[in-house]
Amino acid sequence: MTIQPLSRDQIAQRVALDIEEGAYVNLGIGLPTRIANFLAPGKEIFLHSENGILGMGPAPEVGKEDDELINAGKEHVTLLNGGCFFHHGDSFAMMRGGHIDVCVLGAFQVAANGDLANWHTGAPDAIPAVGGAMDLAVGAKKVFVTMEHNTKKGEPKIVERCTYPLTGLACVDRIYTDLAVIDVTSRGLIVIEMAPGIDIQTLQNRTEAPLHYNS
Amino acid sequence: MTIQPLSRDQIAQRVALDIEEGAYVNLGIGLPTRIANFLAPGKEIFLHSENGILGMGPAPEVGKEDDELINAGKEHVTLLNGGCFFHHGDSFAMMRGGHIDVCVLGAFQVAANGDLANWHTGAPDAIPAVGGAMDLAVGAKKVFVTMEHNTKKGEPKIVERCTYPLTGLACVDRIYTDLAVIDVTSRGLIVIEMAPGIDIQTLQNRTEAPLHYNS
Amino acid sequence: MIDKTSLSMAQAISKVKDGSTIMIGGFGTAGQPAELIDALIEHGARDLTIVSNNAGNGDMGLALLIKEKRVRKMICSFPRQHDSWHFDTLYREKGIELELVPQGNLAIRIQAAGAGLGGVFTPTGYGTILADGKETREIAGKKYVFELPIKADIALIKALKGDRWGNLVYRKSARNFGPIMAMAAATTIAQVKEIVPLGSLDPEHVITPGIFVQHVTSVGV
Amino acid sequence: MIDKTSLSMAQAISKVKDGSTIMIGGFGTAGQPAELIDALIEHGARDLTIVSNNAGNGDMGLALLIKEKRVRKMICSFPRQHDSWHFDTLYREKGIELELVPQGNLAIRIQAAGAGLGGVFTPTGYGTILADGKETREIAGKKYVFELPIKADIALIKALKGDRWGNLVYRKSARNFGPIMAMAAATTIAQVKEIVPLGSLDPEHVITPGIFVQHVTSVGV
Repeated sequence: MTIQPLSRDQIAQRVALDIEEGAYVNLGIGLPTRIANFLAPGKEIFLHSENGILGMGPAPEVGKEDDELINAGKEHVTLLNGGCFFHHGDSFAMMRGGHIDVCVLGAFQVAANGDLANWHTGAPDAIPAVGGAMDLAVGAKKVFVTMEHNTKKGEPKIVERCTYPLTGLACVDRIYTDLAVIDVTSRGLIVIEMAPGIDIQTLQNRTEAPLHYNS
Repeated sequence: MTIQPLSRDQIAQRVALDIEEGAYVNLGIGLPTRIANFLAPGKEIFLHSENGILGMGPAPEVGKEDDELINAGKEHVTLLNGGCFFHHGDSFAMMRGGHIDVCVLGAFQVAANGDLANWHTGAPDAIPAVGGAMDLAVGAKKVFVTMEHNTKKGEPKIVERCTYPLTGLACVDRIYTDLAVIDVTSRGLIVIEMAPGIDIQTLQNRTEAPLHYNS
Repeated sequence: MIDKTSLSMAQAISKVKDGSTIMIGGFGTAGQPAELIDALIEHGARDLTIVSNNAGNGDMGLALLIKEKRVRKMICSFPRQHDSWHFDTLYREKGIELELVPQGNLAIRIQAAGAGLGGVFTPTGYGTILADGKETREIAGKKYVFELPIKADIALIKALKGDRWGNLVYRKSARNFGPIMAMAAATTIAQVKEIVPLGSLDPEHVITPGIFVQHVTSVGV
Repeated sequence: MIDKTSLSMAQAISKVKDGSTIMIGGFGTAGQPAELIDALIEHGARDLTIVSNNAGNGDMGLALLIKEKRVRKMICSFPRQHDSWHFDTLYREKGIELELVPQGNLAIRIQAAGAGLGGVFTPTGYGTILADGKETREIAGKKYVFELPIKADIALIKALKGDRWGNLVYRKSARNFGPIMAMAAATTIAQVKEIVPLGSLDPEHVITPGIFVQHVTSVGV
């Protein structure tokens, strides 16, 4: 059987399954933003945006965009009935103060101990930009990461130690890639799901850090 | 000529003269609260109350009291057109953060260097209570003190060093008593006004710290 | 469907355990959640640490809780009031511990807890006996005292209206400590005069976003 | 009578001096006080330190100010955007200094300045290169970085409505940094869509009390 890696939408869909009703959730820019599309419509889940929104709704209809109602990725959004606005101080109190239940972030690398690198490649000519990632990494009750399992060059992104500049230390709880879902625990990385067609050895070959399985 | 000490209302009236239009002012409990009665009606002055009011107005008419509209002394007040409400965090940011132009506090003692003691007699059986006095002492741009020049026993309240527990260090700018108005400066205490009938020597006799005069 | 208004006051207050730290909103009686305090008295929890600006008035509410010796420690700025006789008596008998905190330090320490800070340097209280034994530091020519956050297991607050997501608006100077205490407690229980349908609070006017509130309970009109 | 709406935009902006530190509200273009920035460009002040979440978009506003080399230093969290080419070019040429601050530390440092704190211990950034050389401390088992307040000479912010006492309300997610920057600057200039008569803003709905605002200037509808 050939390996059938999850598409980006399938990864988003998979993460959505793990978000419980009533959770306060911050979805990072990029792939994590798509998770909103897969949350069960019957579940009430509160989406937070760092720029001062709680109860964020889906993208507006064409022609109804409001430049003063945008998400952290500066895309147009809507506000649900029951949502509200607040300033940046209160917004980051929510994030830093442990009030957000789940955040989902993209990543360049995650280390076996949960260290996260997702803001800077360290390249000398790169323009650094960090935004709210470090606040979410330290502040959210659970930090989920979504990413491709390997770089375009085939290098592992789940590593022994991050080589890119860190976003936060030992902060990642769960990793969702196109090949697997992996928990970061005090006993190391534990694979809880694999993509169709992949076996343990192949997954390990594509992963720098040692993987474990619950027997 | 006999000494004609200022009444409490006259002291309040005298302080009112020194409050400029547009000033943000916090008036302490007791005598300072009375100053509001003597502010020129034509001057727009913004009264702040630590419990989350800016633009405080006079006492309400009898029968129109609202138990949720009170000042720091828990007396019923009103709100002026243009006033607003906010929480304790923002209220003390105004006080601690240097946004209040003038506060007027009562005092047990003021020292020659501007040290203020106004919250605790230090008596062993006293129930201590500090409220917002220490925040105003460090935070207001100008700290005015109103008090009787001497205690009921005739002891001086303007002293070399405070013997009561301090509220704030070197924080008082001007002292208004029934006998004089005195500036606290880097060159010491400078008398700028005296009550009718009192002379320099008599005022000094009633004051522990040395008094100076601008010649 | 998330409905934070579903528990009765007694059910909500049953989250309090012996030894809990409880923040109680209010400045004097304005904003004091009287019915929630009554439910707390009824509930019976003991050995409590109470964080509140004052230490109770008269014979009711917090004063009664103190009288019944259910409070091990008060953290407050202004315990002494003309009608704080229960606190006064117990304090003189050494039957209650007092941590006296300047009001603005009380506010900022509560805010620090809500915002996830480890501590702050505040100028308030520097050089006074209320800073005795505390770390001090000169920063840019001004003197500061290091203060730790104050967090709570439970906050009991009073608001005017709330909805099933926990959004709250307040009334006049009864707002006082409510919004910042809601942010600093693991579980915030708000008593409101009126529970309103979701969406009836203007999103621009919500003072406490629902994320900071776990239970909303109505005291009727 | 106090009328904070009496100055023209150019008169208000004339308070900016060469070398000033200026906070500019906005998250991307939402809440960015575009007309005030235009007035600042017109004004001609140089050698500025700008505190703002981003470093300008496209060829206008803050991006233009940067292009004209009027900004000595940017303090921001997210300079790199798809259209931040003027900042990017100047940064690569070492023509502009950058202090990169995690967004929540930017917020809390601004809040610390507004609230008169000497500094705070924040968990954000601990163990990262953005905390290099900074004091750290373990408090109650968690690691924190010491951060100093950021204050400004001037804040330029955008609100929806304002009155002659400086009270402001905002609109949707354009609120963002406005309220906290207003608190942290010696002089805050707010551009509003509409100046409204005193008393027409509900005292429960005012987001920025007038005490934090020195000038309100209308940009019309």
